[in-house]
Amino acid sequence: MSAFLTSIGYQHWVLPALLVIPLAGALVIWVHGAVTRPRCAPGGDEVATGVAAAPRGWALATFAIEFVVSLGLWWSFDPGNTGWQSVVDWSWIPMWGIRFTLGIDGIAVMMVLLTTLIMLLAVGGSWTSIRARTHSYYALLLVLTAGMLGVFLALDLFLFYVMWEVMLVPMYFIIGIWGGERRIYASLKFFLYTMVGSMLMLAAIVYLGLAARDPATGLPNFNYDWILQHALVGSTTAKWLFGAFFLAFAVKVPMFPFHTWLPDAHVEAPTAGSVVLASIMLKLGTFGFIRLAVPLFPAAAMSPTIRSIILLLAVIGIVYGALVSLVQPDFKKLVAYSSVSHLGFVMLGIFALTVQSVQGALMVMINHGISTGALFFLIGMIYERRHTRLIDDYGGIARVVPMFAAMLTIVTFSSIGVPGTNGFVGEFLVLIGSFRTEPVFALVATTVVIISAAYLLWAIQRILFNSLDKPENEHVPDLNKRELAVLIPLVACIVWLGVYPAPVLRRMEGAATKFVSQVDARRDAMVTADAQSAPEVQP
Amino acid sequence: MQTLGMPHGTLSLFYIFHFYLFGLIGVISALLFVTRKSPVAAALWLVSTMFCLAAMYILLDAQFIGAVQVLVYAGAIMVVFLFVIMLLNLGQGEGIDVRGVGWKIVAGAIGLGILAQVFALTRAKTPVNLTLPQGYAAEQVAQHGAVAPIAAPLFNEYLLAFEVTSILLLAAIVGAVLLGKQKEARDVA
Amino acid sequence: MLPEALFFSAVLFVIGVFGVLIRRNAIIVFMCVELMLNAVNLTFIAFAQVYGVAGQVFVFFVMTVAAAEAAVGLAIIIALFRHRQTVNLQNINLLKG
Amino acid sequence: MLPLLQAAAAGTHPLQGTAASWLWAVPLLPFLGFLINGAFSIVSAYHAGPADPTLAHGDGHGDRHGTHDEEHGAHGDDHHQVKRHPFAMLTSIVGPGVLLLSFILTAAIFFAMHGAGEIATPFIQRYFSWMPVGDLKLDAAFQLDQLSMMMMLVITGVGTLIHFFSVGYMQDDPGYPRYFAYLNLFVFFMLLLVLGANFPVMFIGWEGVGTCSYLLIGFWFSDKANADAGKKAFIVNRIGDFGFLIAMFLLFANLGTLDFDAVRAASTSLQFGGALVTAICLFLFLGCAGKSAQIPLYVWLPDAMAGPTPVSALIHAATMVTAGVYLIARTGFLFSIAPVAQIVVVMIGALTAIFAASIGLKQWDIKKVLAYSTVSQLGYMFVGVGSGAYVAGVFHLVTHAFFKALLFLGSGSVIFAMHEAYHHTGSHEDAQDMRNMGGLRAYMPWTWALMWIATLAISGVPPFAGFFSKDEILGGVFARAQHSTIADAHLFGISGSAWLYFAYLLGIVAAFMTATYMTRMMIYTFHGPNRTGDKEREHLHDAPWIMTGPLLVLGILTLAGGWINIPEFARFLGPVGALERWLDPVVGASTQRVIAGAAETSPGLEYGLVGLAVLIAIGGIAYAATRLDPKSLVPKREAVPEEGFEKVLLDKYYVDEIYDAAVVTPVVGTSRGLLWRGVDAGLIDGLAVNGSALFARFVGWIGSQLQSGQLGTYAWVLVIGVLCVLGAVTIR
Repeated sequence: MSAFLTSIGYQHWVLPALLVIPLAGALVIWVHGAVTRPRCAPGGDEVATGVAAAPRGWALATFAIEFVVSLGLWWSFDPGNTGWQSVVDWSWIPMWGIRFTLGIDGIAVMMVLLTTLIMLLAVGGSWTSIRARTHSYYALLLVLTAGMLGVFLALDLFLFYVMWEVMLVPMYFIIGIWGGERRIYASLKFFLYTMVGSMLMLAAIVYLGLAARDPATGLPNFNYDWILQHALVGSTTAKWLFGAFFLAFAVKVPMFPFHTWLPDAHVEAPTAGSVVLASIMLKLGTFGFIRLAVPLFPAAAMSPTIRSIILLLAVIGIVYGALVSLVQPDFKKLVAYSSVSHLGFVMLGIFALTVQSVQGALMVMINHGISTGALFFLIGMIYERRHTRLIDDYGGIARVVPMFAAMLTIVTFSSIGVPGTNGFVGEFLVLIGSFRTEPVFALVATTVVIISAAYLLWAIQRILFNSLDKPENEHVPDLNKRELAVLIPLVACIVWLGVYPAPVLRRMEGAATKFVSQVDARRDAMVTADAQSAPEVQP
Repeated sequence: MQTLGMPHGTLSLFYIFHFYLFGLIGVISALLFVTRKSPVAAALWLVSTMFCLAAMYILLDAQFIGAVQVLVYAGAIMVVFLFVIMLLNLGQGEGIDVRGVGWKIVAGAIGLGILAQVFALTRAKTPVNLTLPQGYAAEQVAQHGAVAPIAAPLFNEYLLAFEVTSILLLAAIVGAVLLGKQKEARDVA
Repeated sequence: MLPEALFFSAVLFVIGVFGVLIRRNAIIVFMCVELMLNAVNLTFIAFAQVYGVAGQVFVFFVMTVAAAEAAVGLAIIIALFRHRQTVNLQNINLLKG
Repeated sequence: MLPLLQAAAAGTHPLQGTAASWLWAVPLLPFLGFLINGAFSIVSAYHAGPADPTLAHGDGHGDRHGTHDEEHGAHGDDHHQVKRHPFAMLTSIVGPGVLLLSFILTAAIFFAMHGAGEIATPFIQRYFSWMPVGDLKLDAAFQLDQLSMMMMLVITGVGTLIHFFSVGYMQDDPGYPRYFAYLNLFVFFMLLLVLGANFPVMFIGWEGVGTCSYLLIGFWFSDKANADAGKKAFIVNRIGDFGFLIAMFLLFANLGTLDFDAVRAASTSLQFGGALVTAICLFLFLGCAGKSAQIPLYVWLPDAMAGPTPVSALIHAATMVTAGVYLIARTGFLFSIAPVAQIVVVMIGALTAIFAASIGLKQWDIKKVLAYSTVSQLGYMFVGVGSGAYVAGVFHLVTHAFFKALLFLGSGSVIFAMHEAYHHTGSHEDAQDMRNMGGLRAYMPWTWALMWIATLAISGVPPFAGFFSKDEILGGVFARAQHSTIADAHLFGISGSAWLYFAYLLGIVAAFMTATYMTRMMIYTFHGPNRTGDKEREHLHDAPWIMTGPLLVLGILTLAGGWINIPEFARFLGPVGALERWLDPVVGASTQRVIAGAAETSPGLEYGLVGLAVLIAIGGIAYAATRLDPKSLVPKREAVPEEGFEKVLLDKYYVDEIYDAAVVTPVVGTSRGLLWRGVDAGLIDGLAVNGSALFARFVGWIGSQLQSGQLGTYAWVLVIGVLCVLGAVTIR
């Protein structure tokens, strides 16, 4: 396989191709829509009239190509090499020293594969549930993909920021146009929350780019590696800059107490929107911590006070999210709050800073993408049938929809973290790793294994089990083949990653170990440098 | 109308006298302009100020601009103003047109304040290395006439701006006609 | 003659400001603005004598713009008058937020 | 054959190349059964929905109702269906078949092991690397030693019998393949639990069996009580799992490994009685208390009786609930250096034994009696393994698996018969309430005889299996109270010796109660006049042979099970202490460490203790037989409610209610009122988020008020602004 990939020069074109393919697909769909759309009938049922066939078909094809192309990374990626791979480095805006640099490490590979898989399935999840303005919808979905992949791939901080914003806008429209009743409030909240953080991040990126300016030409330089080595800032400045990054990423994660946009956004977004939001966009926050915030400012991030505060917030988020999930009447909101809890594990893992906890955090990121994505798909499917998300409107439907019940049960077990499913691997690694450095926090976080079982089992009991006492639930049709095709890959991943996660762990190991050792080493180096009062570089 | 090669301190008394004369008349006319209740009277006093300014331009070696000032401002623009005043029959002025004494005092105080600050600011030194030799402008006029010195940059360096200005004027004409006609158009509709 | 010209320019400008502040008739306020423009023109001309003819070119442009402005402004005033039967600024508050 | 990760390492082991190299197939066979039965279940139930579900809303799918919407009765086992599942025949072959194969393989491995002579080290097979992260190297590896061998025999052996019983018991249920899928999956996880070579692999099994238990308790999920019971079991078990996890974290953080073998080797570096090892053991015991239903986490087990009765027999009596005992025996090398933890285990076990036994005295539901009896017997086992008498505890585990499975299956037969009877007459009486039974001996002689054997065994009457094992536990505790490392330790200032004597006393009293409530159950069920009803009586009869056959086998095992570990004083029965010698490589060292080289109790004292135990058992039976009068009992619907302490016992000391009021309600209330409505909606969203939006709007409102529309005003503001700016520049 890898010989074949080498023979077609895969390494050299794959990353730009991953960005170009969805954009090209979006362009095709948009042009097609502009040319063929009937102008006079907006808001009609485009699935019934057949208008939706072209855009969703195009989108499916594009995402399928994208997925197949990205799949090569699984083999072409060399786990033994801890540097950047498949790098492309093109000049972009030379007068500001901005370059178009893409590259991957083990973490990015997994995130890219997760993204392409989830997006492919998201088309299946939107197949009949999106019935209006389908051309715009699928085009936006494709642009969103390009933005998210761009964030994972970018090795230039400015490019990172641009991609960060690129993905924000389509999501805003997806929630705002195809969302539920309170979609405007939700989309605005989502947008403003994220913007507040990202504006500060832009300022910090510009500062860093200037601080790392090339001594020969005087041009700013936004290259990640370059900044990592050359943007030496004083400890106070570093704390402010870290704060800016922290806010941007903490909102995205979302960490307690910046999480309240999430339940609203999840509840109001259409199914695919919720899936993308939960599976991928939340990961961008934690990915930002691993890629930027912590490695760039190890001394600030790992200073005892800041670290304790972040760990505390993470653990509060873990417990708080779980407890609040317990009492949600709306299943989508329940899952949204459970995301707060799960992402708290990721933060705990990153900041506990052991190889196990970081690897665990990465696994939780992947697992949460799969399990919560599947949960949102399932909610969307049952919502399509019954038009309600309230848990109390269901009851006993396992007998009517056995396949749905089986799927929901498996996914729930994964989300609870039953061993043998992927959920366990991530949680276990995070906790066992954190326990070495932060036993108290890990101890508190571990209590969530109890609460998570309580809220999810209670919820699925009220949906699937108990007596079938509502007449409107008696004629709900079971999952169809398309829906099964969406869910089965996810369930397969759930079992695979639970039983045999070693291939994934091995691919991420280099990056995770590098992260830990680098941060550890540079934390100490910076502390010593600070003690010698290193001259501060003024931008 | 500076004598060639004459240093600043040696300007003719005639010249200085006229400069101050027109300046004073301009200021007095302006004061009268802002205090007249009748719009027509005010407009006429403004015309007077414009003329004085034109004269000062000429004294400052900008003969062409002085001429244009008379033609465009004192002539065209002010005539339009007067025309509008008369068209709208505003000649008598309205009772509440001018604000009360209190307002005037405060406004005067503000005006004096700004004046004082402007004077304070103009103490700054002008950059000497950019300064042209004394009487250079007059020399230019003497050598190339009143129009050529200004025409050269206008049609070379500032050609684009010049052309844009022409479009601006066209737009203004169209805009003015449209605005003026609007009422009738709406009535018809 | 630079200081003298600047002095007169400043005085005229301030008189224009004074007029804008105390008058309520739209046309007169408009004329006050014209006066301020002229005051600035004087400055340009005065500096043109010292720094080169570009100042005069500026004045030329200012005049053109002023002419255009006068045409449109007066047209607006006429339209306004037709609509409201007054040019008193106190009675006109279309810009109220 | 699966590729082995470290074939070379295992190459020197005496079991290499024998039947033991097929070890992986033992759990995999039931898993295969799970896949096949699961496929049967899902394929037959699944009808693809419409391609566009949005439009399908409200469509009638009435044709599906005939097969899937049958009502289940309000309680327990219900057999109203006569229409069998289309795959019932295949399931009946696959379900028990894989178990039988698994058992045969296990037996082969046992003989291979038996023939290999003395095996000092466990036989470890590593299949693939599971979680290789940094210095944490977790392999998917199985470990075969004498302890896991014995557990495998119990699991596959008793499991096979119960599978066969289930064929008769569940055949008419519409969820028949689903039932067998769950049951096979359970056996798979249970085998994983006992075979795992490291803590996390064991934990997979540990939670896996909990998951299957959840699914099987809630098998008839249409009834809220059943679904509730399943959920409760899972959540309470999770509290225990929390302890297990923390124990693993502590081990890894301090010893750097989680393999049993490596931990055993590294445990020598731990300080004897130190805080660390005590904490590890206590957290492990929390896990055990959850899984094995000990105080304070026993509450789920009685509710778990909501599942089908064979499930109660397999999971909630014979195998899963003994996992805690197994874990302590497995980690005896840790417990034996933490005497304080051992005292805690013993005391919790003893208290559970007597507490549950007292509740069992007043239950009317036949399965509830057995459930509390199980909790109580598990308490005994913990007294055993807790006091370092690992062999005794495990011995009781085995015998208990036999006689308790027999009791449950016997009660299953009774319920089955009662149900059929009520079904024939269309009556809706409670088929599990003993007040509706009575005199069944005449109608179900086989069941009656076999259940009496089990009753005598559990009561501790010689020569039945329970007598030997229970006696060994009590004797072991008494001996260790006299002299052992535990006796020298202190908890709350009281010496371990005193604690152990107290535990012995509790054990004796609980033994008396056990004999009493078991006899009560037998008398009310099988003796006296019949209270089922005149019409129903005609339909009462023994269960078919597919169900009674397993009972018979279990009866034999109950009768003879004690022979596997014959005590010194009964040497005339055969070779002494076979089990003890068998398990010696696993637990011998730990046992020796606890008893600290002390001599056995003197023969005179031992005879005295045995005599006392027998006396207590017979006394209990006699007490119940003489004091209870089945003739005065009336059927459930005519019964008067109990009062006073009897009611407290019947209502299980109100522990569920107390937990509800002390834990569940406050947590849910706080979450809803304080966290969600208060912090989330009120503080963060209301004050911070929407508050800042309101503030921005307020500022905007002020700004808009400045927009008077008066040009004059604007001019003034502008000029004053200019004045200020110029002023600022000037002053500078």
